[in-house]
Order: sequence, then C-alpha cells, then structure tokens
Amino acid sequence: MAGLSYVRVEMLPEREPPVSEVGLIGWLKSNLFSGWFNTILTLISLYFIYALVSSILPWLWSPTWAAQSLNECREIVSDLGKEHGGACYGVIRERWQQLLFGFYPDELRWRPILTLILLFVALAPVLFTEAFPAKMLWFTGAFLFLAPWLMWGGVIWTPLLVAAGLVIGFYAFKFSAGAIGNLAAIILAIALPILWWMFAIGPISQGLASIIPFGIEVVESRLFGGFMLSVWIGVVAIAISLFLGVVLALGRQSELMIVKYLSVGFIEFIRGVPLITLLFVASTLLNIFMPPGTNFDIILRVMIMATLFASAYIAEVIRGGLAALPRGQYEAADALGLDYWKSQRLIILPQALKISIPGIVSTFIGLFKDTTLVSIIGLLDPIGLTGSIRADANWNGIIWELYGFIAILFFISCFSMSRYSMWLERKLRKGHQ
Amino acid sequence: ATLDDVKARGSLKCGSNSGLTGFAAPNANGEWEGFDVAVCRAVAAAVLGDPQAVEFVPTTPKTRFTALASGEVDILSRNTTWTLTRDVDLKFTFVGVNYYDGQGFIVPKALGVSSAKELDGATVCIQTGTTTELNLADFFRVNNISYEPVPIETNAEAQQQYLAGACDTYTTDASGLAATRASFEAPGDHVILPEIISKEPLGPLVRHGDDEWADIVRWTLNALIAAEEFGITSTNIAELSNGTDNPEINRILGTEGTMGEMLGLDAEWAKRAIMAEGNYGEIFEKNIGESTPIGLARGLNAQYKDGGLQYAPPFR
Amino acid sequence: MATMTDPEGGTFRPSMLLYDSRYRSATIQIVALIGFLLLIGWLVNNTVQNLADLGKSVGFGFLGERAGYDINQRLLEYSSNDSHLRASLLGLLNTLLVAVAGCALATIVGVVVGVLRLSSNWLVARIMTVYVEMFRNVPVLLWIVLSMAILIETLPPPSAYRGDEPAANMIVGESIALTNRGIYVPEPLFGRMDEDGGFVSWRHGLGDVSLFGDASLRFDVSLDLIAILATLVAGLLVSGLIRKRADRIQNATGLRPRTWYWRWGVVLIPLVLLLWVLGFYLGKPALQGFNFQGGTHLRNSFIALWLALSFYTAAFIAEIVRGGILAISHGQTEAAAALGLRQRRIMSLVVLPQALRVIIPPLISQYLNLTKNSSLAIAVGYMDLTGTLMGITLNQSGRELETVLLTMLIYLLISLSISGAMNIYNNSVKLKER
Amino acid sequence: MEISDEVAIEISDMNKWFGTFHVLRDINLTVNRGERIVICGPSGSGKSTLIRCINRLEEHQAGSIVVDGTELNSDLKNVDKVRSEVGMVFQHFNLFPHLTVLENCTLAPIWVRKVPRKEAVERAMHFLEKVKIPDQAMKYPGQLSGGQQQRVAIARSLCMMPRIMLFDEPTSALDPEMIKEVLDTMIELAEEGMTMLCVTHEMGFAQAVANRVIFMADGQIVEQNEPHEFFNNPKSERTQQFLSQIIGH
Amino acid sequence: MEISDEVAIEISDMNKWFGTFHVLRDINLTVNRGERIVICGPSGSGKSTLIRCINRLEEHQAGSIVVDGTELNSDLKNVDKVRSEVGMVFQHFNLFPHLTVLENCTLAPIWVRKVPRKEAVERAMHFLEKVKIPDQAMKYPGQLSGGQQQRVAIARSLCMMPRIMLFDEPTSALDPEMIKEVLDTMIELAEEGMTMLCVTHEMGFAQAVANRVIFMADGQIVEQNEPHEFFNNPKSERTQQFLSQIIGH
Ligand SMILES: Nc1ncnc2c1ncn2[C@@H]1O[C@H](COP(=O)(O)OP(=O)(O)OP(=O)(O)O)[C@@H](O)[C@H]1O
Ligand SMILES: Nc1ncnc2c1ncn2[C@@H]1O[C@H](COP(=O)(O)OP(=O)(O)OP(=O)(O)O)[C@@H](O)[C@H]1O
Ligand SMILES: [Mg+2]
Ligand SMILES: [Mg+2]
Repeated sequence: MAGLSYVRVEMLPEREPPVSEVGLIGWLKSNLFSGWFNTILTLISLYFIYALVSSILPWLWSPTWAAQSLNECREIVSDLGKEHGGACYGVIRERWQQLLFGFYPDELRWRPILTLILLFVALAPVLFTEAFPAKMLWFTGAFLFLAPWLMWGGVIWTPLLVAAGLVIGFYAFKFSAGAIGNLAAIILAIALPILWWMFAIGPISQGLASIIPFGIEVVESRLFGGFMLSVWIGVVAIAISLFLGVVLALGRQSELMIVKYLSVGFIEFIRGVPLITLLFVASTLLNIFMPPGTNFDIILRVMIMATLFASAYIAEVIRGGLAALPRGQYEAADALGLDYWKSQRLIILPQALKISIPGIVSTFIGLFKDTTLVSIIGLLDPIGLTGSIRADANWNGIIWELYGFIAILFFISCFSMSRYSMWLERKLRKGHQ
Repeated sequence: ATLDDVKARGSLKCGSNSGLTGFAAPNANGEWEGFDVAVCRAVAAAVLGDPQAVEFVPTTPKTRFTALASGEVDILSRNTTWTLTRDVDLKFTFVGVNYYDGQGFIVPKALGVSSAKELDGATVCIQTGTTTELNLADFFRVNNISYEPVPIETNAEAQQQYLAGACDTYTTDASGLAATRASFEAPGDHVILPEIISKEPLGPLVRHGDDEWADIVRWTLNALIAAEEFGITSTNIAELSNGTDNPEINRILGTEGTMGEMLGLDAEWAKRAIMAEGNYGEIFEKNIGESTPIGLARGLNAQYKDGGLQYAPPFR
Repeated sequence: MATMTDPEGGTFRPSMLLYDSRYRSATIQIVALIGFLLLIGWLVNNTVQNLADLGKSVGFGFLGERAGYDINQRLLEYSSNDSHLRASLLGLLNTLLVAVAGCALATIVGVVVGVLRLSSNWLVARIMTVYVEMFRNVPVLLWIVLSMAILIETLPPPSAYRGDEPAANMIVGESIALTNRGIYVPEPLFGRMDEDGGFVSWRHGLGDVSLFGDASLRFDVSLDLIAILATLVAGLLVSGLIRKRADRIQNATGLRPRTWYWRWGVVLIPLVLLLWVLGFYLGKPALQGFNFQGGTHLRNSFIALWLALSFYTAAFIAEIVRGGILAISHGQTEAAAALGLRQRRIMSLVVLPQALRVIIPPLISQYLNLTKNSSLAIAVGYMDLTGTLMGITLNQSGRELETVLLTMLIYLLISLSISGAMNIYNNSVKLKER
Repeated sequence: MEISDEVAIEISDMNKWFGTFHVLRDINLTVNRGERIVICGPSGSGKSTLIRCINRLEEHQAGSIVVDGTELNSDLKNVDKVRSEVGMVFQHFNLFPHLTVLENCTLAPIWVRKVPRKEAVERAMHFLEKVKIPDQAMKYPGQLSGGQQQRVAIARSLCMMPRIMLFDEPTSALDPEMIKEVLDTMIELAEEGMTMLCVTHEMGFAQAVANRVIFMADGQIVEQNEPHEFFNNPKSERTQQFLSQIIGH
Repeated sequence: MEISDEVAIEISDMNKWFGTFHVLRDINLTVNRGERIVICGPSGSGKSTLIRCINRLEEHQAGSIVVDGTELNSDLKNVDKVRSEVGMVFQHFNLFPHLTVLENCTLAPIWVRKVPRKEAVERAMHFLEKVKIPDQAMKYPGQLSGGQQQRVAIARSLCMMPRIMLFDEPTSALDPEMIKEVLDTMIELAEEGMTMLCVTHEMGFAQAVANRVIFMADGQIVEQNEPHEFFNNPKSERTQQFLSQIIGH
C-alpha cells in the first residue's frame, strides 16, 4: 500500500476566509440574517425598536427644565408646537433633592453623602478581598457604629457605648468561659450587653454628654425620605440581618431538634408571607407587641421588620454557603480539638460567608427594591413622595417624569450591584476549579 | 399625660395626610403646608410657643388610627370624618370640626349628567380606606341604581384616572373635588354635581382618656374660629393684645382672666395660636380659599353669623 | 456481647448537663425552648396589656358583620350587604386568580425570552437582554403603577367608541373592546336566544346549583361548566389512550402512526357538540350608557397587576430558563445530533428533560414570589386579600391584630402548599449519581 | 482486516475558517471502506475539527466532503442521512444522564431509525454485551465508572448500525486502568472490519489496528503513512519532532 | 525505634454500627507507646472508621476505647483531652483554604492550647522546616502542590504536639511523584519514635517502618503480624488474596 504514504513538502500559509464569513457582511449574515426565520425576527425587532424610539424620543426632548409648574410646562410645550406633548422636567429640577434625600435638612446633607462614601470604603475590603488589605476590616467594624451616628446624629457617646456593649460581651465570654463553661459564658455574653444597652447606656451617655458635649445635630428619622430612605433601610436591614442570618443558618443546620425547628419555623414563616404584611405589622401591630409605653418611630419599626425579613433570606443564602463547604473542613477542625463555636468562627463561617457574598448581594438588591413597599404604609420613599409632590398644586397631574426618574435611579444602582455579584460569582467559580 | 410628653419632647407629633392638595403636602423645601397642617401648627404654637415645633407623620387612611392609638402621634389632623364608631368603638375624641364637608361627585361636562341619580351604570373612582366607599355603596343601593367602583389608593391617582376617562365620575369629599378640579388643565369642562350624599364633618382627633389634652386641642381650634368671629387677625393681633373693649377678645388674648392657666398653658396661648397661621378665615383663605388655585367657597364653613356652621362656643 | 458505653447511670453530676454529650444537647434545647417560650409569653403579655389599655378585645366576630363596601371584581356573587368574611373570601379568590394567571403568563413569557436570549440572532438576543435587565432592576411596585398609568393613558375611554364616527373601534369582528377601564371580551353564555327572535329553542343551558345556602361561603356551581369540564376530561382521557396506542404501535413496529388529528378530534368534536346542545353562544360587549355592557370585563387593575407581575417575574424566569438550558452541556446536543436526532427531538428528548430538572425548583420559588407580590394589588386598587381583609375590612372594623394575622396565615398556607408541592417534585426527579 | 475498494469518505480541497482563523487548509483525504485511520498531531492542529466536519457538527466553507456517496452541503436531508450512517464517540462520553444505559442505547434507533422497541432493546443488549457491560443496562450513567461510560457511548453509537465510526480522543478523559477496557473494545470493533477514524495519541493502539496514520499540524495533513513506517521512519521534520515528544512523555 | 511498655491506645470489644450496618465488630487492639502500626484491607472494610473512632470523629456504640489513659465516652471533656493528644492526617489534607500555611499551623495551638502567638509561630516554623517547606509559610494552601499540602497537614498536626498520630490513606490522593515526599516525612517522624497508626496500601512504607501490620476485612481484624512475616507469609486466605491483588496491581 505504498500509495498511502504522503508527505507535505511545503506548508500552506493561512488564507483569508471567504468574504461571507468575516467582516461586517459575515457578521451580519451570521448574526442577523442567517436563514429566513432569523431575517424575519431581525426585521420585526428593527421595526419594534423604531416604533419605540420614535414614540419616546420626541417626548423626551422637551426644554422644560426651568418650568415652575405643570401649567408652565404645558405652555412651553405647546409653544413648541409639539403634537404629543413633552416631558416636564421642571418637577425634577425642583424636587430632585427631595426625591434623593427626603426632608433631611439641606445643610446636613453632607452626612448621608459621607455615610454613603464611607459605606463603599467599608465594603471595599469585603467585596474586593484581593485589592484591599484585610486591616481595613477594622474600619468596616467601626463603620457599623459610625454610620448610624452620622445619619441620626447625637452625641458621639451613644454609638461608642453601644460598641462598648460588644466589648463587654466579648470579655464577659473570655473571662467567664473558663470558670462557668462555654454555654453559660455565651448566655452571659449575650445577656450582659443586652442589659447594658437597655439600662446603662442612656444615663451614662447623658452623663458623659454633660461633661464633654461632643456631638452633631440630631436628625430625626421622620425626616428621612426619598432614595436615601430606601438605601438606608436596605443597608441597616442587611447589616443586622447578617448576624441574625448566621445564627438562623447555624440553627437550621444544627442537630438539635428544637433549635432546628425553631429556626426552620421562623425562616419559613417569614419567607411564606408577603413583605407588605410584615410592613403592616410594623405599622399597626409592632407597638402592640412591645411593652406599654415603648414607642419606636415608624421608620425604626419598618427597619426592624425589614431586618427580620432579610434575615430569613440571608439565612438561606448562608445555609447554601455552609452546605458548599466540604465535610473535611468540619472534621479537620474537630480533629484539631477546636470546639463548635471556635470551629464555626475560625474555620467554617469565614469560608461560608465568602461563598455567600454573591447571594447576599442579590438579597440586598431584592430588599432594596422591596423598600419601595413602605410607600404603601405611608412612608415617603421615592414612590411615596410622588404622591406628596403631586399633591402640590403646581405639579398636580404629573406622572411619567417622576416614575421615570425613580426607575432610572433604581435601575442604575441595582444593575451595577447585580453586575458586581455576577462578576464575583464567576471569580469564585474560577477560584474553586 | 400627653401635654407633659409634648412639652418634654419640645415638639408636637401630628398625623397628617401624606399628600392632599390644600390640606397637607410638603413643599419643595420639605415644609408641610395646608389647611390641616395649620391646625397642628396652631396647637404647637399654643403649647410650645413655636409653630414650627411640629413633627409631621404622614399617614395613610389605613395607618392613621393605629398611629394615633399607639401614641405615635399626639393629634391626628388628617381630613378624618367624625363618626360614631370612630368616636366610640375606636376610642378617639374628635375635638371639633375644622371643615364641614360632604361627599360629592365630579363629572365631565361632556357627559351631560346633571344629577348623581343619572349615574346608573357609571364607573366611579373612589379613594379606598375611607368612609367614602361606604357612603357610595349606600347611595347607589338606596337609589337602586348600579355602578362599578374603581378603588384607588391616592387622590393623585384618582385624578389621573378620572382625567383619562377611566372613570365617569370621581367621588370624594366635595372639598377634595374642588381642589382636584382646580388643578385641571381646563377646570371649566368639569362640574361638581349638586348631590352631596353624606355629611363629612372633618376634624382633628385625639385619643380617648386624656381630656386635658383634648381640651387644649379643642380650644385651640375654637380660638381660631372665635378669632375670626371677633376680627382678630394675624395683622391686628399685636395691637389688640394691648387690650380692647371687648372682654371676650381680652379673654382670648389672655389680657383678662386665667383661661390659659386653666388649660395648663400660659396666658398667651391663644394669641400664639392665632399668630401662627392667622385665624380660621385666614387659614382658610390662604390654603383653600377662593384666592388659591383650589378656590373653595366658604359655604358651610362660613361663620354662623354669615350663615355657615362654624360656631365657636363662648370663651368664658 | 460487649458492654454498652452508658453504664454510669447512677452517678449523675450537674456538670454533666454541659459536658456530657448525652445531656448537653437536651440542656441546650431546653434553654432554647425556655427562651423561646419566654419571648412568646412576653409578646403575648405585652399585647394583652396594650389591648386592655386601648380598651379593645380580640375576636373574630367582626368577620360576620356587614361589610358595607362593594367589590368590583368578583368571582362569586357579592353585595355590600354581605359579611366581611365573604368579602375576604372574594379577595382571596382574586389573589388566587391573579397569581395563577400571573404564573401562567410569566412562564410563557419567561420561557420565550429565555430561549430568545440564547438566539443566534444578535439583535433579538440583545433586545431580550435589555428587557430582562430593565425589569429585574426596577422595583415591581414601580412596574405595577407604571403599567396602570400606561393602560389608563394610552387606551381610549369607552366614550371614544360613541358617536357616528367613533375615535376608536372594537377589534376582532366587533367583539373585543380595548378601553382604559379594561378590556371587554365576549362571554360564554348558554341557551338564551337572540333577543329579537321569537323562536324559543329546545336548547338551553343546565343552570346553576347553589351550595351552602345563605352562608358566607356560599357559591354557585354552573352545571354547564361541569358538563363541559367532564367532556373535556373524558376527551383528554381518550386522547391519552390514543397516544398510548401510538406508543404501543411504535414499540411494536417502530413506526409512530400520525394521530394528532384523532387526538384533537376526540377532544374537540364532543365539546363542540355539547356546546351546541347547551345552546352556547358568545355574549358580545356593547356600548350602553356609560360603559360597555355584556361580555367579560377584564378590569384595568387586574390587567395592570397581571401584566406587571408577569413581566417582572418573567425576567427572572427567563434567566432561570437560560441558565437551565446552558447548564446542559453543549456535548449533550452534539451527541444527540451525531446520533442523527432532529432539532425538535433533541429538544424534547435530551435537552428539555434535563433542563427541567434544573429549571423547575427555582421556577417554583418564582411562582411563590409572584404570589406574594400579588399583595401589591392595593397599589392599583385590585381587590385582593390585602385589599379586602387587610385593607377595607381592617379600616372599617379597626381590628388590626386579627386581620393582619389572619392575612399572614392565609398567605403562609398558600406558600407552604406551593413549596410542599415543589419538594415532592424535586425528590421524584433527582438524577441518579454514584 | 480487509479493505475494499469502495470509497467511504472523500474529502477534497476542504477548507474551514473560524472567523478569520484558518483552521483546516486544503484537506484532501480518501477513506476506503474498512480502513482504520488514526489521526494525531499537536493540540490545536484541527484534528477534532476535521472529524467533526465529517458528520457536520461543524460546517466547512470550501471544498467538498462526500460520505458514503452523499455530499455534505446545506441540504438537511443529506446531513441527516450522513449522520445516521456515521457514529461518533466523544472525549467526554456525553451520555444522557437522565436516561438509563439501555435507554441511551435505544433512543436513537427508536426515534431515528424507527426500530420497534423490542428489537431496539435486543440490539442494545447485543452491543452492551459486546462492550461487556450488559449487567449495567438498568443503571444511570452517573452510576458508572468513566471506562464503563465510554463503553456505553460506543455501544450507543453502534446501535445505530453505522458504517463509519469517528472517535475523538475517546480515552483521554479516563484513568489509566480504564483506558485499556476502552481500547480493547475498539480493537475488537476494528477486527470486525468497521471503517474507523480515530483521533488518539495512544500509539500502541495505532500500531495495533490502524491501516494508516495521519499527522496533522496547523490545519494541514502533514504526513500520512502506514503505522510501522510512520512511527519508525517519519519523513517530515514536524512529525519527527512530535513523535519524539510523545514518546518522551 | 523503640517501643515502651506503656499503653497508648487500648481498644477492647469495640463495636460500631451505621444504622443497621455493623461496620466494626469486636475490635480488640492494644497499641504501645512508640509503636507504628499499618492498617490495610479491602475498601469498605472499616479501616477509616476504626481510625476515626480513636479520636471520636465517629462514636462507637459498644466496648471501650482508652487513649492515653482517657476513656472515650460521652463526657466531652475526655473527648477534648483525647483530641488534643491525637493528631490526624486525612486523605484529602483538609487544609483551611482561607488561611495561610502558617496560620493553618498556628490556629489550633493558639486557640486550643492557648500558646502565645509568637511561640506558636516559632513552633510552626520548626515543624514546617521538618517537613521541608518553611519557605511556603506565607502561601495559601491552594497555591501548593498536593504533596506539599499533605506535608503542611502533617506539620499542622504536629504543632499540637500530639503523642499519637493517625493517618488515613495520606498518600492515596497524590500523584506518584508526590507520594515519596510525603512518605519520607512520615518515615522521619517514625524514626523519632512517634506512636503512629496509618491506614495505607504503600507496602514499601509498611515494610520500612511498621512494627506491626493489621489486616482488616468486613469490619474485623483478620490478621496481624510484623511486616516481614505478614507480607511473605500471610496466614489467612483473605490476606493472601488481598496481597496478591495489591501486588498484581
Ligand atoms: N468553535 C470554535 N470557534 C473558534 N475557534 C475554534 C472553535 N473550535 C476550535 N477552535 C480552534 O480551532 C483550532 C483547532 O481546534 P481543534 O479542536 O480541532 O484542535 P485539536 O487538534 O482537536 O486539538 P486538541 O488535541 O487540543 O483537541 C484550535 O486553535 C481551536 O482553538
Ligand atoms: N457515615 C456513614 N454512614 C453509613 N455508612 C458509612 C458511613 N461511613 C462509612 N460507611 C460504611 O462503612 C463501611 C466502612 O467504611 P470505611 O470508610 O471505614 O472503609 P475503609 O476500609 O476505610 O474503605 P476505603 O479503603 O474505601 O477507604 C463502608 O461500607 C461504608 O460504606
Ligand atoms: Mg480535539
Ligand atoms: Mg477509608
């Protein structure tokens, strides 16, 4: 079979592909016009885009930025001779600050802005583990106390004393663990700070404030509103629910039946009812559940319910993270003699939380979007504010501009967060391979 | 007691509407303005000496009563109709009526309807969570005609639906109708039908069980009304408080008698209340009167001397 | 027999409560339970005390009282003289209606969009991406109010249909009217003849049967509907038999007989016959007075809520579907193609059965979300459970505690039954692994 | 091991691009019925692509490919015809995880060839026996070892009674112990006279069964020869270099 | 390599069930201080389970296990005590991926033994030097090869200064080149007189360092002997069969 043998003497060079394969034509052919079906789809899509753009663009183009009222807008637009009317941007100009900050005093608006910036600084070491030193996590911890102080104001002592509660808990655990055993020490470490927060903080901080009155102006939460309110409710709820969520997730994974079923019951209950019913609980029932005379303001109550709501979802996210850890990690920790809490704290949770970050971000996006529901119980979040703005005789009857503005705000923030979480997910997946 | 709480707090918590043209709405600076708002400001001025010392808590029809019952607000001044059940069953005290209203209908002129009884089969926009829907159901049942209710959360949305023709008629308190109509592009194309199908005495309310506080709010409101009756206005009040021939004016302004002390306040309480936003008439004119875009006539809310129902009991 | 390791039953020391694995878990659990009971007790105690202070009592008697308000969209007959309980029942039915309709539409849209996102057509894929991102990243409440606004502002009012030269016309043979009060479509009716014809047919409907007398839970059962359903089910059964037979023939001979016309036939022909016997006809809506009369009225509130919920949820479902299809490795499709299977068979025999396992669990949790989100109905005045029980009833009766808790309980039951169904499904289709 | 004169596959002047990347260049190859061809070459040289063009998992842009007398062009009927004649075994098995082994094997015969189920099952069992795993028929692929899975994949292809089999690195995803199982199966197939094209780097296999070894580089056929000559006396420099690497490995 | 008379581990009549499955049956085993024992046996014979019972990663249900004078029972203090005396190395290393090598090694000394950080670091470096990877201390486990990871795992255990070390197939997840690194480390350890129990099929290792080889099958100890005898002159049929497989492999 000598005919079989063949040797190429000269290597062929690379050749240009046929024109139908590359370049604009190739691209069009393979992406838009491959086959009659795709061609039809393309044409329909083009028409759809044309119809959409041609109906919206003329409306969007409307020089009404300076208008003082809807009627003025209407005049400007009809002077232009536009058929289908035009947008009235005057309301955005007049009210954008309100939509962003609610009734937060003008001269203090640097505080929420600063808080937002610091939030990013605080999140950086968590969200971008590689790029930032782990030392910055200290700031993240401090931020938890700094942020409420910046937002609500008051004397500096209150947040410091609240933080001191944690320190008390920590040392209570550390020093009593040897003497009375871990479990009792944990109970003590939980009980002491709570007592401290409930009874000691008020008088002490007053006392300190009278000696060294260092503080910033108090801003009451009823002045919170607009987009800032949404962000703030979301951030507070997620931050606190992280702790609750970890506890619930551990509870749900626990081998102890009662603990497990309590956690499952709580999680399933919260996840089984609509957020709006929880908000109704906040607005109508929470005060009834509290001891007579306690009076949280409505925003605090909403935050409490939003926190409970988020913690159930976070618990499920973290449970996923815990389940993703190989058994070997638990066993290795056991074999080294670490007890349950130490192995959770040092080995399991750091890894599980890291895996859970994309899920946590998604939960946050969901919660953040859901904060708009507070408008239904009368809080002035952006959607709630549209009602108040339209109650102003000047802007009575305005719709699209406000909704559009709010939609864009939400879109920008949620979209960027979801991109981040997708990026992180991809990175984690790569890291695991 | 509420009074002590308010004084200790240094501010009055007032439940308000989250947005009703002319009655309560925040302006571009975030300050609340409106007819109902003015009542709260007057009370704050009387009690605390500062009409700005009010925290407004926006409430919805559904959350307003809980807010008051749970102590979240000290006073609810939010176009709330005084009814027996609210007074007795829900356990609130209505301290008076700051606006006599009634439920009416607005229709486009083009519809050619001149009486509500001709609305058989019409689609009716109503704001939910109020007495309105009950009145409406009763009215149509009694007249044996049918209708299609379209429940709506806020006045702004109702207005939008009505204007677009999604309902034939919009029903709410006549004051609201007028306010709404005022903001239309062409108010003249719409008529408010003559039938007023209910009595809607709107007034501020407080919790049962704290009569001292109820008295303060009640008499602050009365002082505003009486001030109009006696011609005390925010412009001449300084002059009048130097003393006048009219003993009742003197008693109101605290130059005679100890009425302030009886209420647990000081002598100038009513003077401050009136100075806050003016007397009842001034408040009316400024927020919803004929000179405003809302353009409500005094009608039932005129002083009794002018044939209205506003009648302040004597300061004596 | 070796000794068991708990011999020292007698020597119990208190420290063993914490340091003995036999007692430790019991100790912790009892502590947890006591803590929990204390918390509950504290809450109940506060509540009782607060209610006493407010002079309120707890009870569900108010549910039997006259509701006094009207509900525009009602699946059962209702008037303002009915009780709050019945109003709540109507609300619940409305919730279920929009939930079921929403899930159905969301699934259809979601699947289409998810598949189109994978399309080789660049433009279509891009448009779908934009759709998904737009809907996912804007709050659903905003979508609900926006769709309501769009419906109201873009569709003509009924009055536009009036006059000699109306500004708007009914579509599909003068039978459907799109108005900004909703859509009027023909309604199915039985046995009544044309109004003008004096001829009285022997054909007539079977009428209704009322159950539960006058109670709040009463409802009418349409015998016509039952007859139709029975025929339909019977037809489907027969059709199933035909399919089985086709399977058998295929198994025996390898050739699958063409049966689709049979299968449609046995379902449709008896149905058409039955409809004819019952004197079925479509009642077309017609403009009368202020509104269209006759026909079924799909109200704007329903449509806006339905569309917004569906399209919002569909964006998530699209991602799930896309993920599910992408999760099936390209190798699977290639292997099937290399075996000579056609595109359609590859989809139905290889890709879908696998993708469904990935898709269905998250899909069901989206159904759950949609059901829960339907509680935002109040934003557009759709009278669902939140609008009735936790809305007007709460407001009229002042019973916050009872109404809110009852509402939560009902939603919880709905959610639990959906997720229970999901668990059963999940367990039944798990892929077998080593 | 006899080779007829009939042509099974005829590839002439075939070219293929991925975008602007010229991945197959002027391929000319004639495979006779009963021939067993091994294709080797460095990674990225286009071996897989060539194989995949033969049953049109990839489309070529110039030249012609005629399989069993049917030209592969945009006519879908031809594609179907060719695919049902040509079996393919992939590196990663690509079994259908939701179907049992038996169902994997009967799926295509039933739906493509319209074979009665009973016959399809019999046939499947026949080939499962041939690959020595009839006892696994009721298990799911996930429950089998890699070697077993690959043998199922071979059986699955065989159930379509193809006249030509293509293998794309069938053993490279397997653990060493399992490679032998699979190679044995392939050798058996070869001995029965199946036309085979196999991309593999198992030199032992090539020497044992191949009629011809083709060496590809840069998308071209650089050298072909019968195995003995090819391995012991490579002509082209590229081939020498490649072989030295493989053996050194 | 001397063995004291002191008893390090004493297992008597120990039984264990997984559900209804009787996995360990009447195990009796005495290990003296300094002994080095290799356990082998077919897969599923309960070797891992036995080892894991010794530091109570699994609970036994009958009989007794006394480690270093402490009986393993439901008293958690005893469990803690035993675990801090007994080091364990797993098949899949189970290093903590979020901590550096050094942190992996110092974690337990600091948190369990309450050793000052500085001392813990010194000790860790000492053992890392012993396993010949002091230069990797600042890396994360993911950046190391399998053999290096397993040596870190050994160092991590040693940092707790255990008196007994347990190994569960420490080399079976490794590539051949890396196995040697790890075995060398283990041999070194053995030479220092550490008490060791090692599940492994590395016969070379067993012959080099073990005092005793134990063969398990079906949850029972079937045969034990000193290595030379065990390999060259197995008594039981099961053992012979097993050994022939291992060597044939
Ligand atoms: N779908 C594709 N799109 C673009 N380029 C591709 C595609 N598939 C393969 N290629 C490129 O074509 C070249 C040849 O790929 P091919 O898979 O045929 O190589 P191979 O010889 O089989 O290599 P290996 O031995 O690694 O499998 C490679 O450079 C590869 O990157
Ligand atoms: N957690 C468990 N629950 C139930 N059965 C188990 C569990 N762990 C192990 N088994 C069973 O116990 C038996 C012994 O397992 P073990 O892991 O001890 O075997 P082994 O001798 O180490 O085998 P290998 O050499 O494969 O590691 C096996 O049949 C295994 O399936
Ligand atoms: Mg390849
Ligand atoms: Mg093992």
